[in-house]
Amino acid sequence: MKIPVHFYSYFKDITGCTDTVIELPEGGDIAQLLAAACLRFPKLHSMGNSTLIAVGVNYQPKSYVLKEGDRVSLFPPVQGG
Amino acid sequence: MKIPVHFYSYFKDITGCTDTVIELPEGGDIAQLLAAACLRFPKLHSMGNSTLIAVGVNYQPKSYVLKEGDRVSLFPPVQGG
Amino acid sequence: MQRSIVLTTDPLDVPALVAAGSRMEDMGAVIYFSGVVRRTENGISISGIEYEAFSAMAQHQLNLIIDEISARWSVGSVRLVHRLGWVPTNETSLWVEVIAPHRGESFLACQFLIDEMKKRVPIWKKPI
Amino acid sequence: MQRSIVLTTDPLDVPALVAAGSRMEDMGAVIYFSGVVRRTENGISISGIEYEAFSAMAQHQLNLIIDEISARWSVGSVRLVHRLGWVPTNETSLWVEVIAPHRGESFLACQFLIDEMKKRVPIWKKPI
Repeated sequence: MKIPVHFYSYFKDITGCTDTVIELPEGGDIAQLLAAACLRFPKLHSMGNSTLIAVGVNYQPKSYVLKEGDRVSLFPPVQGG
Repeated sequence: MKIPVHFYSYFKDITGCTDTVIELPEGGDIAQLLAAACLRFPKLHSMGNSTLIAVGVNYQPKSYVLKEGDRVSLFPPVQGG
Repeated sequence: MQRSIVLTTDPLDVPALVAAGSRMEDMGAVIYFSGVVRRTENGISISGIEYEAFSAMAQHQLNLIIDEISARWSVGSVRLVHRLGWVPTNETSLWVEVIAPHRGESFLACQFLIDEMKKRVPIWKKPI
Repeated sequence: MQRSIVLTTDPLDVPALVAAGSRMEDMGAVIYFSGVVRRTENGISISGIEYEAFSAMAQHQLNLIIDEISARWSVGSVRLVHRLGWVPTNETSLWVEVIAPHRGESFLACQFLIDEMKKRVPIWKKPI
């Protein structure tokens, strides 16, 4: 399945793009998607656990099993106000 | 010496007046003034330690020694806002 | 630090008070608090509250509280307006502005001001 | 409970927001909080902050926070406006209104809203 992935804040600078598409086998989870993204964008790896992960408009853990149609967002810690 | 005493809030109802004058010997303190006030206005006695005491615009303890020109105010707990 | 204390029998015009607000450089946090007279007081339905003050002492005690605030926190401005006399339900009896460099200080100072006011500023209310 | 969440690139007109404030029966406490961009960020002089948001998620997460507020406290109204894009120093980036029956609830709910926003609402700032 093809999962669209969007980047926000300085994750756009780290990856050099606002979004990409990552191909995963059926039943793949966010941990697998992150591993694939880090291969494509090695600087993403150094962000480690400070990376926040959303599917649609909700935060999800790395164990979340992705499905066709999911839209993943990866971004650094938030700081509104 | 003659000490003017002012009442606020329901202390005006308890005493039936907004102010009075209490005569004290030189060196008299607030405890003595309160005793004299309670003799004149017996209902004041029942207010006990909930009575707040100011001389001029500052709170003072019962041990405060009064002097000519002091203006005493007696009132119940405050509750602005 | 700027400060302003007003005790008044006039109705409080909150938008006008906000519009006339202190403009300060490099202050990151502004709090306005309004206290409004509720329809019930201790479970009893009321039409308003009559506020009485020993005004000279109230001014002095509020100044002492603001002195303590300026000693404890970095605060740029404190303004307080308390309405006296008859205040009908749903009208504002108290308005406070606190401006500080940071949010934490502004909340602490604003709550300290109101808490201490309720303990020691000679204002009394009579629900009617 | 009334609620309103606005994310906008327009400047915030605080007196107009206050004047358009929720009029509510039997609510004793109204807080307005404004967050203003300071001249310095982490000790470095700046001319403003560029705010970026993942807007759909920000709206959703703010709604979840307000759901939690309404479960925890008796609150009549929560309004939040966050400015996005370029905000020069000394201009307001965040405005919050919380209306509650009592002062304690209004302060707790207002601080909870801002604290949680800073933890989980996807808005980022870039000081320039």
